[in-house]
Amino acid sequence: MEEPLIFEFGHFDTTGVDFDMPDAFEMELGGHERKAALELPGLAEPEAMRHYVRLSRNNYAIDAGLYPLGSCTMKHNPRLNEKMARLPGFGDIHPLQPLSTVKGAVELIDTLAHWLMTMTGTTAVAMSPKAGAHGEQCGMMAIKAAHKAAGRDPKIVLVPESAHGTNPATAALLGYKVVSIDAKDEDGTVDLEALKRKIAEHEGDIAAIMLTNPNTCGLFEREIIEIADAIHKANAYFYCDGANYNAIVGKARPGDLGVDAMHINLHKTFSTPHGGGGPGSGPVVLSERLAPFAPLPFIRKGEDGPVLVETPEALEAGEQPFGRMTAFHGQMGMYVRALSYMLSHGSDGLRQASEDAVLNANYVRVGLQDLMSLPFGERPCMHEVLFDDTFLKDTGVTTLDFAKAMIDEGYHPMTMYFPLVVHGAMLIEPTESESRASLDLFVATLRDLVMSARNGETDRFSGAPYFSPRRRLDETSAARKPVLKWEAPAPAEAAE
Amino acid sequence: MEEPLIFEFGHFDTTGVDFDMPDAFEMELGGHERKAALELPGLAEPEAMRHYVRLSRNNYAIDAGLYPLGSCTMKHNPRLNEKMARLPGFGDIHPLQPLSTVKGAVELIDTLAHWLMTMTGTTAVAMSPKAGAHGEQCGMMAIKAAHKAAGRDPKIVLVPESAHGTNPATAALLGYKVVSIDAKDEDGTVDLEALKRKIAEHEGDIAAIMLTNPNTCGLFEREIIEIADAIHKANAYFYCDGANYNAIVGKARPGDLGVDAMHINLHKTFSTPHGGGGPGSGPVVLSERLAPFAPLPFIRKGEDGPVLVETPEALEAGEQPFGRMTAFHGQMGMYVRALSYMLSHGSDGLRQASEDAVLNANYVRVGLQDLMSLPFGERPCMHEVLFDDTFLKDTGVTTLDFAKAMIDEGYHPMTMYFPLVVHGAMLIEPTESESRASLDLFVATLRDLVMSARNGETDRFSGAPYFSPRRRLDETSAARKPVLKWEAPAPAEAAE
Amino acid sequence: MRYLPLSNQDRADMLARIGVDSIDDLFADIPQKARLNDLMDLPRRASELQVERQLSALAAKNVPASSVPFFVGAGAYKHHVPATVDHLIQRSEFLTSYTPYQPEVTQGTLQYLFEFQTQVARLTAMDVANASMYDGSTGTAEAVLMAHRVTKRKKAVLSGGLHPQYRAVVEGLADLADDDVVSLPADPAGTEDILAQIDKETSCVVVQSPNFYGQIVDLKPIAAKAHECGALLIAVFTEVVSLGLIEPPGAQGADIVVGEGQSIGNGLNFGGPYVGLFATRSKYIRQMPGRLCGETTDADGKRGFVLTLSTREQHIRRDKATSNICTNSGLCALAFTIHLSLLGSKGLRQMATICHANAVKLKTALASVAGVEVLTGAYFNEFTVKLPKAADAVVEALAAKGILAGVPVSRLVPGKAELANLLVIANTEVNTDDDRDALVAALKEVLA
Amino acid sequence: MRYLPLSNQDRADMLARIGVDSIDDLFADIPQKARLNDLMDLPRRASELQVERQLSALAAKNVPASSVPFFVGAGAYKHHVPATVDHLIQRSEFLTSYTPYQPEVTQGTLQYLFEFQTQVARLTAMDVANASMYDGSTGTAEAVLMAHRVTKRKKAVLSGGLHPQYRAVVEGLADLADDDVVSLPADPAGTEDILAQIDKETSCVVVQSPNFYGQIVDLKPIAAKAHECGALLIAVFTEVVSLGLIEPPGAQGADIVVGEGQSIGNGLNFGGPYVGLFATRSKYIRQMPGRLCGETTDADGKRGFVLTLSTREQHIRRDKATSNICTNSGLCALAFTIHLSLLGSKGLRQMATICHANAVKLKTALASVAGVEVLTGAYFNEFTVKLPKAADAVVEALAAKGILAGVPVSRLVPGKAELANLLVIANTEVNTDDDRDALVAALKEVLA
Repeated sequence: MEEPLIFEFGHFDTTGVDFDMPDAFEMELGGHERKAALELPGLAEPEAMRHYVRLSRNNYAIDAGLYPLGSCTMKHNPRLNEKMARLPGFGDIHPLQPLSTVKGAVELIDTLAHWLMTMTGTTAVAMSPKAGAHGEQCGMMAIKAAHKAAGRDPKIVLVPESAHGTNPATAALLGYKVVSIDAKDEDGTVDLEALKRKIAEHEGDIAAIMLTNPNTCGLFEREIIEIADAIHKANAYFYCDGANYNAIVGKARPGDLGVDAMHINLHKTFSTPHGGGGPGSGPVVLSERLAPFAPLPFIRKGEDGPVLVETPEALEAGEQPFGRMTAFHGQMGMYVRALSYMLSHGSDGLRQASEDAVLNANYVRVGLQDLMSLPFGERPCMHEVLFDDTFLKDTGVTTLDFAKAMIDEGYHPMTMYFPLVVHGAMLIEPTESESRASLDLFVATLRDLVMSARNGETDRFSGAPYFSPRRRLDETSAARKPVLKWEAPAPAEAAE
Repeated sequence: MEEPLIFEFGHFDTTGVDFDMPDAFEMELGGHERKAALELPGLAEPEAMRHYVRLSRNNYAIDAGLYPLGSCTMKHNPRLNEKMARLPGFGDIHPLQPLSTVKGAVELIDTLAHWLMTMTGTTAVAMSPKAGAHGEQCGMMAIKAAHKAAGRDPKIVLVPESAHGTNPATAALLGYKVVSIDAKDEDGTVDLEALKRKIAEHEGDIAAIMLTNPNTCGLFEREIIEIADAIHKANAYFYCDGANYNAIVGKARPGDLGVDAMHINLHKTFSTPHGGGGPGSGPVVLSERLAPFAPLPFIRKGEDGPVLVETPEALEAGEQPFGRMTAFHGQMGMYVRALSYMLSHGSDGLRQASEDAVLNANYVRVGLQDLMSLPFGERPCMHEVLFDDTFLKDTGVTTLDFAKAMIDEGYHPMTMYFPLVVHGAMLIEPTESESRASLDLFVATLRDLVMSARNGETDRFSGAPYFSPRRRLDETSAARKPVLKWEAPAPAEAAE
Repeated sequence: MRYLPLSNQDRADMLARIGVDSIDDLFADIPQKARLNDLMDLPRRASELQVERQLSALAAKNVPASSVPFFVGAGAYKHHVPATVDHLIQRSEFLTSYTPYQPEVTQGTLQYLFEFQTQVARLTAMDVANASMYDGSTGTAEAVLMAHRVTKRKKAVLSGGLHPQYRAVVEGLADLADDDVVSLPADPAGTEDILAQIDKETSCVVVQSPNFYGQIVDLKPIAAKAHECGALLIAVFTEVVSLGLIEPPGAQGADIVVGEGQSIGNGLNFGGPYVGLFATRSKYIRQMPGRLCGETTDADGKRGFVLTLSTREQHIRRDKATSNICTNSGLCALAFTIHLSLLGSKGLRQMATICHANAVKLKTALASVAGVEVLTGAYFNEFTVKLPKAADAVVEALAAKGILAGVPVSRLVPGKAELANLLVIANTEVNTDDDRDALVAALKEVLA
Repeated sequence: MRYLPLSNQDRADMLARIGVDSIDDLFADIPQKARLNDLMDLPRRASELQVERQLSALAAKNVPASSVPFFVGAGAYKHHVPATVDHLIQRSEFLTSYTPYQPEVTQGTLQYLFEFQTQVARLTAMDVANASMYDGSTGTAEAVLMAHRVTKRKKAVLSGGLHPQYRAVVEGLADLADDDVVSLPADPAGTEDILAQIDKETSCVVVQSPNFYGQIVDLKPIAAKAHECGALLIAVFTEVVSLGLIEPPGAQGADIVVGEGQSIGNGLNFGGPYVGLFATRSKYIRQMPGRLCGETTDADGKRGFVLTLSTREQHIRRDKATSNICTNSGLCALAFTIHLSLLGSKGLRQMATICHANAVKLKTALASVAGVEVLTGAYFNEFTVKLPKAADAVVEALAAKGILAGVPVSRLVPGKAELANLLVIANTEVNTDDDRDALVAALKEVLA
């Protein structure tokens, strides 16, 4: 059965919420009563329940199957975390109620900050960014503020081609010019010599480099320390995109690699749920050089415990926040979940999780490398393995077709056409949450698909998916003439 | 993808629960350490999550679609009830912790009892029965105890043919002989004159009548008061099966109809979830005559509030409990849910719910009566409407086929072949939880199926369902050679 | 009303379609004099907020187990249940599904019941288990009735170590069904001579281990004597976690094993709903009460599961049925199965070891309290102590200090002087050193 | 570790299959000197029970809104959310799904986003809404950047009634992007002359209504002046429930409407996650930040939904994108949509009416307290009072009495003597007569 929109089956004159209405009273709205129409259906609870349960069934989810999205890190979301976030002492407290009544909340944020700094080997952390991209923005704002404080005004940010699109977007948002840096042909990592030349070319005008490490090809930048040194020598900062930090938790500390700022996607590395696209949370760890510029609010160690600093008026010497990223204190609900995850794993478990993630990715790699093509040879990868479309050459099957055919086999497609540095990229990240049996089945399925493509069974691909709630959707017409909300159908023409 | 059993994919040497193990210590088991093998797989949380989420998807549920099971009353299960039952003050209290620490719990049971007695017009209620059939047993035990206390020992229980199977089973369990009473041909209700003859025939030997009202044909016994009078005159008791009480809440009180005992299925009438087959809860309301025999534990009105009476030693004059139905105090978790439902509806809402349930059933009746056959004519029904298979005559389609074909249309089958008083019965109960739009779609679907059957499209029925997680299952071979648990497959024969 | 989708306009339109003038025309069969034409004397509808407040106020009058040092057991136990369990059992497709009579669209329920049956059979070391009973106590009564059917005898012998409320349930049913029950006196010291009670008239002997007082009972000699007399041994347990560490009844000759499964997957809930476990030998399958799920194939040859052997049941056999039961404790069984699927044998053994270790620690600590004597020799997580004062008063005094110390035997078996000072104390993995220290310290004060 | 399915045997077997000797061989690219060869100085793994206890202990140090008379608002509001909402958003298929980039298997998410967009457009009386922003404050900053793109100007005028933290967010971003921001002084009395600030250089004027102090602002003259100057009016709200009762910005000429949606469907959560609402005129669609869901058809001609106009987004346009945002607040938007689908316009209006009625009642009650002056004339559910003492001290004194009375303006705008005694007080449907009586009585004591 097809599920209509609420506007198509709901009553517009009913409500599914009961209220105890007050006696008549004189309103004090100053004549601003709503006159504009407001037509929203009010469903009875059983109607709403059924509608949204049915809708949910059209979704793929990590709870229902392996989600091999490289770089997106779809790992298990423990329900303990959900339970903890719903404790009234966390879920039902107001950001502006007296600080004396939220001491546990501030302590929780401080504890989480301690874990993040210790893991990453950094000095400070800006907790409030609301998502990874927001964290990038925060980190780059701190860098800009630091330059400003030093009387510098560099205009260029270096970004490798393999970077997430948010990196150049963030740099541009802050008025920087984005200069691309070259990758080494053999493995897609940054070419140190080329970088040095670029630095020399723009001497004194480089604000920062934005680098993902492990990079989006699933490889660790072997010359990372040299890169950091070169950048620092140029009076610039090293911004690390932390999207792939989950590969190395407990194995290396970004601070030790020379990173000045790195956002951490709590949903990728620390298991807070993706929720169909958010909410995220993107705390940014900062090196000693950037620490003073962390935005408001931040937590200062006080004699009687942690102190939440909310306004410029409350600053002490040396504190130079560049401003504020958001109202209130950030994504508390996500903090609780992430800390619950960290406490559960502990130092040993976090390290084990990274190891298992890398182990699983390499297990998939060796399971597929004879049939699918590795752009940079059969070297170990980190937590994700990158294939290109060479193996599909002359089959008439594209990366997109191949990925869509996975849906009919019960899998979500892998990340496609990203990173841009290889042709027809397919980036697979199984995460540590998959069992060996699950990986074996996944590998077998992909092998079967490859053989099918080789055997010329193009129908299986070109029309895929066949068995999903919807088949391929017409994105072009959606964009050409956007329909972004439901409109009541025009009344039928009167007869005659 | 097919979902294996946990024994087929789990590791037997791992666990998905972390414990902090104690230091070594000397066990004091007296030499009773387990030596028998215990091989149970321990799944990691992500494995367990995915397994049970996937299993769940093979189930139909009221949250996902209309569930027209006559007599089973699949209505909306409000999530407020679930939330309330999980309050630590209800969900995390022990039945034997000091009564001074569970005063709110006892008060809740007392409040629920007050609602049940007020609604039904009765004097007492035995709260502890664990399900409807258990409630029947409780009611009949009270009746037996009452006869015993009066020095009587009648041997016969009268049960109409349309009764639920539990009625004769319960009577037999307590050593009674079951004597069937005839239904009137025209509407399946009890034939008062036939009943009177039966009473005369077995004078002095009748313990009780067990009657469902509204009956399982969805009709209210019009002569109910006369029936009760006749039974009472014979020194017998009127046990009413309360399975269909949901039709008349707020419209009539069983006590006013002469009922001496009636169990109330909290899941049918008061929305506690069916849970795939339980847990239920079947409190039994009792008339003044039976009240003294209510089993332990019961609540006595005390000067400082309700008192929980748990043992024979605590009885006061006039209290003659026949024993105890279960350890502890009954289905507290269900009590909370039911009371939450009752408080939500209130007296007015409960009455409205009954009216809507009856309205919906009659709406389905008039939507289908021209195409499907009503065994007792086009008279109004109560909360469920009974069809027989006359309309399928000569189509080659059976009641079973017809019901199974509904699955392919997205519906759970209705109750089939029950009650036994009509041929090929189909009993439909939409409940008050369905919207008019939902009923319209359901009626249209059934009309389409009827037309299809008439048009000789027998394949649509004989092989149905085609589109469900499983097609028809071989119940015969399942019963002939029962396989009731998983066994490890025998190791493959060694070569040679 | 938020749960009712019909609008007033709908109602009016539908009445018109049905062809009646008013809703009361549909209730015309109710005798005029019995019709309620007014609202009942009960409150009117309430908002969700109001209901939540009213019920929360009642809940706040109770002391949750998690909020205090907690040693109450005697048939129900406070264990920690992983959050995953409660999340999964609330899935709409499990929570709001009906009994799986239509197996094509209820394989979810059926498959977990099959897993459940396998788990229970393995735990108890029996051949087969059913798909659950209401709880341990009603399961025990059903076991006795089953033994009567199997042996065609009517005399049951109940050990004095059987939970007193289980005993009451069995006695009540037997009494009204005119069966004989020989109940041995309360046996806190574990010295009863039950063998002497078993004779050729005996249908079954019912023995709990670990028993109500915590004592682990050697079932083998009892099984031998029972079998010699043609009777069945019904072995009962109330703490299923014990089966992770102690020898299961199935390995000691029990014919029916029945017990309470609450400890795994289920909360305390003031006594219900719980989940009864019931297992027996293959040869008795057709005499077994309750639902059974069996493996079969569908029309396409795929493996599937169905409720089976329903010819034993009330909806087919009516007054010839093996019992009148027509529900199981489905959702509680699911909670059990999920929790146990996480634990596995390894986790269950670890959990059981901690429970036992905590009991040993507390027993040792209590040795320092003057006048307290531990009566139980071999035990799992629960033991009985004799106090120098009446146990109920001590428990109340400790409750006033915020410690829930156990169950006075007199709560369940009042009026017996020799039992008045006995306290049954339970230990689980939730108890900490602090809990024990608090109990011991407070007990010293109360007894001083 | 309970979340990791690999056994040690699996790990060994898999390393062998991969062809390396040890796991560290797979980490060989990490420079030797930066490798962590030991565990970090952080605690080791912990059981679920332990974690639960540790976090519960922290939670217990906070005072939940539901546990006391509660009048705190100023951008986040305590409303009652039906239990159904939280149940549904925890469905695995919603909670653990990714961004719907593969629309064939994410129609569930896409369809509710389409419903969300329609609801938001109707609430605000605007043409189109996006699929949500992080929250109201970041949405406001994005609105200013969007206005700059539309007008190709760089000067934003911010009303003194704008939430001070929203203002800080806009200023911080503008400062680093070298844009101009003219921020008017705090305006508790609603007397600012914002029209005078709008000129031909102005990109946008940002006005909140009801504003931070609770005052409802007439947006029409501001829209007129802005449009006259070629500037956009950005209308902001922090209490979305107000739109059930007061004239929406879209009907008053706003070009962009942005606000906080937390009040519907979402809890307080100490400030996040929340859900930003963002709506505008059709002509500006392609300048709009954030995700958009649009209707289309699939290969079989069936209606379906997709993320659309992605050419505006960072993953296509990289450094030319409209913003760097690549998530929305999906699950919070779902909570919003479900709650609002239950409310409907009828329920929303009822809820808003109760909020307003409670505000009126409290305002009336406060008239009896000597020295308290209400500054706000036209208001919805929130107003500002001037106390005879410093508001922060009064609030602390009331908190000590178990009443959370509101937000001292000085918490957000410290160091200004004229604001020191101001208190912003919020009212919602959860406030009772008892709450108000308690507040008034306690306030009298504190001020005495």
